[in-house]
Amino acid sequence: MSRRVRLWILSAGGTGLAVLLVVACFQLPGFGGDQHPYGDRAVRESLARRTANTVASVNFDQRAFDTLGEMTILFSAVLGTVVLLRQTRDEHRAKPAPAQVAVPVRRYALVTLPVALLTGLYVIAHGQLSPGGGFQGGVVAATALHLLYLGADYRALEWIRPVGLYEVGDALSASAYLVLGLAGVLAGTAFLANTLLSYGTFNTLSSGGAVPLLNAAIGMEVACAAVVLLARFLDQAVEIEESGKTGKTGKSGE
Amino acid sequence: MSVLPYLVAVWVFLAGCYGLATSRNLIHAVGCLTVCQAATYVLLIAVGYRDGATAPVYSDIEPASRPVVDPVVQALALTDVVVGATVTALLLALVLQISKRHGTVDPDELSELRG
Amino acid sequence: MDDALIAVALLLVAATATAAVATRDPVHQALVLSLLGVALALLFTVLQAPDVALSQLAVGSALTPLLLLLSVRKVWRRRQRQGRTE
Amino acid sequence: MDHPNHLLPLLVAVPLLGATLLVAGGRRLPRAVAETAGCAVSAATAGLAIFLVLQSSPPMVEWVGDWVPRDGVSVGIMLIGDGPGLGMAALASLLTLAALAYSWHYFDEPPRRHAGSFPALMLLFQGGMCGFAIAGDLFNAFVFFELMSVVAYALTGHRVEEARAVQGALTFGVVNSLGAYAMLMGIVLLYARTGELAMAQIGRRLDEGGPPDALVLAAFVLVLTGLLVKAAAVPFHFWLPDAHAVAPTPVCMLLSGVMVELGVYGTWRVYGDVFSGPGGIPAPDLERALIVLGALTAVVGAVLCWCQRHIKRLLAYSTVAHMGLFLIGIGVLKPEGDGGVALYILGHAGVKAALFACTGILLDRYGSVDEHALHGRARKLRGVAALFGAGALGLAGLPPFGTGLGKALTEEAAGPALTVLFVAVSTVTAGAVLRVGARVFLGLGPKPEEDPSYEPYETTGSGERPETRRRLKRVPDTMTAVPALLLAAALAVGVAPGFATVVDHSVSEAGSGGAFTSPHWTPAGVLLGLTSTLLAVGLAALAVTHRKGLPGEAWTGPLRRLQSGHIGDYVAWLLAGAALLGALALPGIVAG
Amino acid sequence: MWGVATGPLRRRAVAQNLSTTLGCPVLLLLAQGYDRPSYVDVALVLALLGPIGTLVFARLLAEDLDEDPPRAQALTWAAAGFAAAVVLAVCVATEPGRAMVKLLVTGALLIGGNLVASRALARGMPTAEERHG
Repeated sequence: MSRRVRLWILSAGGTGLAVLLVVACFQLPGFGGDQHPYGDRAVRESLARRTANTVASVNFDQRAFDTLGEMTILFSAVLGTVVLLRQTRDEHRAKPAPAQVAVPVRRYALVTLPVALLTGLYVIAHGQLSPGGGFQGGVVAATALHLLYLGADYRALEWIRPVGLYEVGDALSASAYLVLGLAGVLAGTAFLANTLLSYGTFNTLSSGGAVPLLNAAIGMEVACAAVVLLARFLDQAVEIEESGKTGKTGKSGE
Repeated sequence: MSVLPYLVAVWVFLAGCYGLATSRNLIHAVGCLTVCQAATYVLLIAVGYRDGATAPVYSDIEPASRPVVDPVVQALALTDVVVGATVTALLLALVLQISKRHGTVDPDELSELRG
Repeated sequence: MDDALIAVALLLVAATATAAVATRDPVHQALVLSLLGVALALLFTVLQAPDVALSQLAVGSALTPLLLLLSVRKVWRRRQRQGRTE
Repeated sequence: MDHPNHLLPLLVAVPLLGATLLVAGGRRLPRAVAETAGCAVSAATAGLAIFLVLQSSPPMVEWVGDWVPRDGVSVGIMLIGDGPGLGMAALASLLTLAALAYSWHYFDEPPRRHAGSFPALMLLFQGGMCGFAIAGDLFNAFVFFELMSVVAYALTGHRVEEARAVQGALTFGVVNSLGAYAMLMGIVLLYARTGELAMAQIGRRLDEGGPPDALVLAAFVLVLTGLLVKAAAVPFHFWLPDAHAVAPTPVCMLLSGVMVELGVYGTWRVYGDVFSGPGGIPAPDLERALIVLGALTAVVGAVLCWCQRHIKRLLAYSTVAHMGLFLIGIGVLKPEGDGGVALYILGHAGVKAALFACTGILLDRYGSVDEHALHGRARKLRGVAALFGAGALGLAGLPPFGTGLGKALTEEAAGPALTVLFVAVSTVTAGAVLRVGARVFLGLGPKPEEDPSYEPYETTGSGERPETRRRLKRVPDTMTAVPALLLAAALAVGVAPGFATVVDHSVSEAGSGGAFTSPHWTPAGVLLGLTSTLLAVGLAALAVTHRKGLPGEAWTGPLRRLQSGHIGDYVAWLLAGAALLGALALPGIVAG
Repeated sequence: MWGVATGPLRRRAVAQNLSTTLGCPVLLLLAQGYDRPSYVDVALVLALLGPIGTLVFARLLAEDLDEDPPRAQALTWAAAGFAAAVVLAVCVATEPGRAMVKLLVTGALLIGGNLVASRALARGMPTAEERHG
């Protein structure tokens, strides 16, 4: 339908919803209020299990089933992207020309790469102590790997990260999370129960029972997933060409 | 002040929906979808705030020494941010394929599915 | 003092989000979205949520812009080559 | 097992583990091994689901991670193992198994190293649906809602060489994601007011909080918008025909068979657990909202179903029409109504999946799903013709079929005025399917001539490439056996003696706990079923013989122009629908 | 914020680079203000990823930036100076030890990254001699 009709419907629906939401906002308990029953219970439970970072305890211990769902969404989104961006029959791979990169940028990339990888691992490892965790650390580590693409060129990146290996890594770490959950059922308690391992002493690396293990599994899964995701997008943007088109692949080799 | 965060969240959500509906470029539309997503995070974290409280992370402070913010909302938002990025990547992959098969990314020119 | 900080961060986020929606060109929108990521991280830190700020930074500063720009490059190169072959 | 409720989370964990191992091992596995592994895991989950359904007489409650509530409150996530929930999980598992069996060696060569990707995606889909069906926690339901959607986008866009497939998948993706974010906003509003995430506790806290106010209404509108987008109610239904016209057939079977019904199930559970108390939305409001939306959906679905040439879009619109009927069935808020809808959903899933399977055979045999292009070409496929005809009659609600029994019960509960609507809608939809069957399989009536002037604005079914690598000379037996089995199951739902009473008993026990009526074939029900079937056959005969299109072609034009395939329109309609939902449910709140 | 939303492409890219360079010191001040040393991790990750984000833009928008390379040396140096000042101030405030090391690493990463990124924006990706040759 024409743009004008669409604007009319949009403004009608939008204003109706806006009025409803604004009135609801005024009914909400005031911002910064003191009434958070669920939050206080969660803090008490997390301290009881000696996990310093309450958010990690909620994520990997109290509501671990949610995190299982979120991890599966991540896994299926990456699997979907792999399936959607596969190389169809009418496409061929054109080798990208090596790009020249300014010397200071190359030096900066090579210096920052190890630091970034170290920071990523640090964020994952200290997930249940200081702010951080599997999700954030995984993304930082994956981005660090792609510094090579920014610093050097695409072939250097492809050399150090065989995509197949990361896809298997992604799937295996996802199944590791599930097996850790199933361990609870096999041991007689409930699925994803955190009652098997000892909780260790407060504020140390091994505190919180299964939380660090689940954290590590998620960290590896997110890192591999992000690498596979970027690999697929880079393939599309850099390598896969339409074999149907006659035009040369342009100077913009990466 | 006691209602500003909620109003900002509603405003950002509706702005994102407006951008999504009137977009002339599918990549711009996916960008607006991420703006809508950001609105849900703002509302999520604003609901859990407590005046004069600090983050519920006890690596550098004594437990129960200071009032803390609600950790549950943070856990929900935390996973949602990363998952949202991957879902955006999936939608961008679809946009890539559309541009490959349709030759255009302007929703007005996509004419395949009608009637 | 806290309320003032929160209000400033909120208004910054609102302004950046409106700018992100208003810029029609995807390349410019990618730039504004990376700024929106930093603004959100500031807001979450002010609202005492460092974990969420960390994850928003990790995702919003490097991953999303890279994906957006790679898509724009793929779409733009197709149209540029089409333009040349016609 | 003395306490089977510990097995509830396994319903989700087993398919997910199967999917991850399939992807991990998929690189080396030959294609046959990957697909057998997929079917095996899906069958195991189906067996587990059926075992749990049989145990669900007293509804089970499971707290994941052993977080059993102390003095009434808990931190963990609650899973509900009652009749309807586990019934939907079992239905989802069985249909996934049928779809996997149907798609045996179906697709052209998958990417070299990803033999296991399609079965893995189907297993993830099954895991997501089972998770959503047994979720007792609102945020957990949202997570599995989004998991179902993400896998459905990837599966819908699976044939990336098709220009339509990618556009339909993107439209589906954007609209459902926006619906999911609206639902998340609704959940956050409820969490802010009640401080709880488990549905039962939220309901209890809302009731303690006194009469409903604008916040409860806003939360209701937002959460229901997300669910109704999934259930394809009228202003939100635009994505369904686009997604169905392009998705591979096994995916269509799942989308139409059970995923859309999960939207209706979600609506029923969220209203029943959260908003049904004194603190929630008053009953007359909900009745008005659901019945108005349901009636609108049914009428629009039926009319557009009648004017379609593209068989898959025709079946998609008939699903939209039946969604309208299910919403009305739930909207009357009577235990018999809920029981009838449950039976109707079970019957409809079997019949609709069988019809999609037959359409898939047509597509792969003749490379087209366009009614006019296929005119009289499928005479040789005797078996498929019989299945297609039986499916169409089942859709009309012929007595022995489960759909007939479900429809009769729902009509009884809905009252006379709505019964007329039920009969009319099932007549039109079944008539359309019968018309297609008659023209394609029996070649009845004159060959409809091509009048290019009339519909420049219509997606015809011609020009579709078959999904298998080359046209199938002989239809493999798996592709005919699966629809036959599905139709037999739909028949069993209607005929099996104790089955209907067990379903109705478990629904009313889990739902509003009303009186246990024993559902059976009433003479009125049989009569209504027969009338709608006869009317459908008459309408089809009229359409086949009548040369020039049908009465009412003119005024459906603008209605069809609304289905424009443009994302901006659909988002605008989504916002308008949310505002409409708010307006419909408003009077009670203002008065209350 | 105004720089990113309006104006020619090169000004927006510089503004984006500035946003991370200014954001990190603000985070450090917040960490100091709330008396929570654990917030420094957030600043550390921003110092790490900010310049990488700008490099992404520089790398993928190389062609567009070539036409009119951004000339914003003064602004970049001023921001770098401000960041250095903040880092030093916070270092003075915290007692030496692990926290101090983390702060220094953050400061070094931030300033180094900012300078490299702004040079990449200014001179575009091809190596310096090719530009003059």
